[in-house]
Amino acid sequence: MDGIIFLQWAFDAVLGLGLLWLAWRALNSSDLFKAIVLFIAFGLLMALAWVRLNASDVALAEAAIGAGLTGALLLAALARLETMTDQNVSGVSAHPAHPPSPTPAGSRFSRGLLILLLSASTAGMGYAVWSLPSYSTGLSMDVAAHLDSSGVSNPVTAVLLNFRSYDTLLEMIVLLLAVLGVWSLDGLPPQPEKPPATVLETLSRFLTPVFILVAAYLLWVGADAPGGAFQAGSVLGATGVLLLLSGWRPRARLMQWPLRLALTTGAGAFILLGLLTLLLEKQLLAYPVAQAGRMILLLESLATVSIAATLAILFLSVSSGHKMKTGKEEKE
Amino acid sequence: MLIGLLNIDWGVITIMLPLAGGIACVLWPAMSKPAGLISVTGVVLAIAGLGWRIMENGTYRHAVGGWGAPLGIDLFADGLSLVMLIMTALVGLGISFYAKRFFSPCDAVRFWPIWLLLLAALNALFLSADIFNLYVALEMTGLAAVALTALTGRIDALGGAMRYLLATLLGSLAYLLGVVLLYHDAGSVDIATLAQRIEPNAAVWTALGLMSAGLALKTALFPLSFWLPPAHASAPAPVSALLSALVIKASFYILLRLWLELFGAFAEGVSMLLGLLGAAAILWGSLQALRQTRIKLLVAYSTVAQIGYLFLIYPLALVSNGMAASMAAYLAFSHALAKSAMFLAAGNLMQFGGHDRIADLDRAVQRLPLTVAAFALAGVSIMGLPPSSGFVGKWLLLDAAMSQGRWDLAVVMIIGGLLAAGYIFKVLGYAFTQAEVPHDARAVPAEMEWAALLLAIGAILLGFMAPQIFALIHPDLAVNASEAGTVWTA
Amino acid sequence: MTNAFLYAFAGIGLFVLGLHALVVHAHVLRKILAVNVMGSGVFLVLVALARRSGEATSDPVPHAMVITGIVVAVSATALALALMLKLAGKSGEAVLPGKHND
Amino acid sequence: MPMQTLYFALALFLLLNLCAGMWRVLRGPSTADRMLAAQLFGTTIVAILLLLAQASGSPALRDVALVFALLAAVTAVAFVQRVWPEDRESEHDRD
Amino acid sequence: MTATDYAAACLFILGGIFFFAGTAGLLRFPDVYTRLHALTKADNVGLGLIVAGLVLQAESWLVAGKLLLIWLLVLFAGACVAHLVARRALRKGIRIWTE
Repeated sequence: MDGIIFLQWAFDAVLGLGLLWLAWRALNSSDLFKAIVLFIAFGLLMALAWVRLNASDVALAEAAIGAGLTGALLLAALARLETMTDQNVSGVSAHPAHPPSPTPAGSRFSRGLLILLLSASTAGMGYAVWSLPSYSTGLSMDVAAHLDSSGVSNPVTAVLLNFRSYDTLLEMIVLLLAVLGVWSLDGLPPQPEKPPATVLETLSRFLTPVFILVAAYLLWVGADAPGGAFQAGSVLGATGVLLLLSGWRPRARLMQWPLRLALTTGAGAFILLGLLTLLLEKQLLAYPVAQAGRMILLLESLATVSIAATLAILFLSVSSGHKMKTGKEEKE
Repeated sequence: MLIGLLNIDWGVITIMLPLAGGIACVLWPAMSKPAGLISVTGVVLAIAGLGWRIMENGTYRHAVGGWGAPLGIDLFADGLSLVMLIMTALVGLGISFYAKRFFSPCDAVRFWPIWLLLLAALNALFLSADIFNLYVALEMTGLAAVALTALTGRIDALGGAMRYLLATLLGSLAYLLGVVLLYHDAGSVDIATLAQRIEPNAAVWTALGLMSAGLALKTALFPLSFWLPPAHASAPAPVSALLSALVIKASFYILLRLWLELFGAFAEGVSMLLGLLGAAAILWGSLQALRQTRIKLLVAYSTVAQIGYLFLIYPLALVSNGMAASMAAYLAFSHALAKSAMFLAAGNLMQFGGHDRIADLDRAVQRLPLTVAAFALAGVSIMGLPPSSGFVGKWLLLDAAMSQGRWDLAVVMIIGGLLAAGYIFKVLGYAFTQAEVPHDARAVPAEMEWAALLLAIGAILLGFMAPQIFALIHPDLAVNASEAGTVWTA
Repeated sequence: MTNAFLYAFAGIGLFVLGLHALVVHAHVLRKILAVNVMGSGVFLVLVALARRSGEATSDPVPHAMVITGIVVAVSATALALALMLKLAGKSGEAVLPGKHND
Repeated sequence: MPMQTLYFALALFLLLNLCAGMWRVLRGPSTADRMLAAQLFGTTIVAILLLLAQASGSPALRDVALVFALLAAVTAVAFVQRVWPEDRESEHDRD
Repeated sequence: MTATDYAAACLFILGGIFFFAGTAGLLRFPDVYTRLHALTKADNVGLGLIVAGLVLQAESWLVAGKLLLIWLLVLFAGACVAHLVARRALRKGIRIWTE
């Protein structure tokens, strides 16, 4: 038996050190492209860390968002940055572009002071964490007690969509705010893309239905196993990213009110359902126990549509945004 | 019927109405201006209903989802959050009427949905009793504020917004790490449950330090105020007013709430530090404001200074005798009214002259009487001259400082008041003189001038209503409040 | 003795590494990466300490908080990238204008 | 019991394999080399996840592996289409 | 340790060896194209062997089906990406290594 314990400890130790080493190299690498690739690898190892901590839901979310969107977003932003500042940001070069700023004499002292301060706070935080009791159940007892009346059997989905559904409502608004913020910067770029190479065409043509199937599966399985709206929405969003990358652009007419409806449908459903339950049950977002399961599924499916549309539009705006404003907003 | 009106859940409506308004603006961009105004006036009425309900049957508590405190999230409103909500509603109303005429159609379509969601975030933040929920509300406020700051798209606005976004994300993450430590120490994220369970051990001390640092960064307390002037000065006028008057008060409110409920009992050392930084903020902010050549930068540095006054609450041991909540809320309310009036007046002067260089104000007082009057009245409140609310707040602070023998803080406050007078009269002086190079002037709509003036008059009128505000927060301290009133009339 | 504390210390290390990089580097893209690493660090501490509740189940509430946190972090990163690109488009370089802050 | 040990031993071996691949990301002369390494990490992670799913008996890890298998392509396509667009001749990729 | 366990163990070890070969190739080979070749080896054969071993251990056909689906997806995506990278590298003028 101790053989497995040792192997598990070795796995965790290598993973923990790997995370720290990757983060340090990613943040202090001489070249931006290398930094981003190291950061993508860091995201992969984070998913492994969640798996080792029995957090399958979080691992699924990290995988869907980290591998699906963050990597593509950073690469696209770097590419646009390079065309804009036409400096040699990526790739090998004698003098790496944007080396970490050289330390003039004056700031070497302040750099040392900063290191000192940071190591002191690390020690403080480390001691604080170490002094915590080694066994505590937190709120898991309360969740287990009320799980049967929450309408779903997966505790994380029960917390996200029922016990703390107010947090999820505010978080849908945060997603909407991100899109509004990005739109107010650059508007929506209806930039026509060249028809893709045949291989990319077949790749996206074959993968898209599989993505949609997997997203539907994750949404459905979310009620009683790791999965749910965020993971399904992120996978669907990654489908949008893949299609956008392979040159597909939604028709201009689709980009007006249908897109706005898709973006706001998640938050709108939460608000309407919330006010409905306020009238009937006297408490905001208090689902009647009988219909709790159905209501959660309705909320989750609309939230999936909203998250997917938001993530795809965020990628589109960041990756190919330019001065063009959206047509409709300009007219009135 | 009256009783029916009373037990409507006003707290929930103050959050849901602006959310619905924001989504309506996104769905139907053409109607964003009317939808925005209707939502803001609706919020003012809802908060009036909430105030009435609190006056009738004490603090307001609503268990969202019906699960109750440790498991679910509670909405909670007492006197302190009610005054902050009233501040948000009134200042928001004034700024909304100003923004009605300020923005071009294409900017208006972008301003209104983000502003309504920001208003909903502020209301959610002042009503929440759950520290993780406060984190999500803080992120919402931060993202909305950054999106509004970068609305104009000019280089200085983008630079200011970028610096502001990085600072606010850093502040939120420090606060979140504090939440993590508190949750794993006490097993709950609800403030009331935490208050009973935590005792001063290493984890709680570290959480206190992290949360105070994160929230001080978001409130731009002196050494961490590097991001405020570029962001507040380069944003469009109504957005600068929103940022200075409301957004930085949100993180100040959370720090105060945590202090009153959780950390107040055992955190003397840190309160000394916060007081020291507050005093330094007053001096540094005022001196920087004196040196500025542009009105909006001057007003932004004045914000950094006035924030210092708010942080003097901590060292003056007011927490023990219960005056801290009412003093802080009153000072925040008076600063919000005066500062928003100042920024709106600065916006008018910029629209009028095409620039905001103080030296070339060129007889602004003859040509924009209402705006300069608004700036002057707001200046009276910032300086702390009677009968303004600034005076009553600073007088009570001075009284508390002297009664506790803290002469150093008293001296700092007086110097702060003199420096404030310095930079206010500097602007007013130029407003009366003839500038060397006369330049063409564009007309400023009447609504914009009246919005600034009404907010400034509000700052003055608040001085008369001090006893009512104090009674709102501490019904049992009524006698003390009326004594505060008499102090003013004497 | 579960692996909770090992990952918690790794999380704190990530938080401090990110904070150091955020303060030291001038390029905005590096600062955005630093903020992401700090966020991952805080979430790692949150979930790692949740692992202290016995072998089988671990506390679901931190997991829900982290999922909310990850989605908030993605939207903040997207806004930061869009802001950086607009700033770089206007000013020709992706560094914060004005004096290099602290 | 020996099968459990084999699962964890192989998972550890693959993790060490992955860390070894890190060297290519650091030294890789051209951008393509770095992206290749990231591709290999994706596949190695899928293998590790499948082994851990069998070892710890939690079927959810297979869904995580499925998502990784699907999304590995997205990052690579983003690299090919965005960082290496056809028209712009980026001279720095000679090696 | 039944017969299938032994068979599965052999498949795992073989799979591990192929992964090791893939990584070694990635580190040792001189140019992009040869490294690409090594990378895809690790994909389809290394992962294939491990999935085969797991299929032997799988308790239900559904699980076995899911494992095979995952492997096929990795195969498909890996092949397409390898082609795209190679074609784009050639067009970018990265010379093929000739001794």
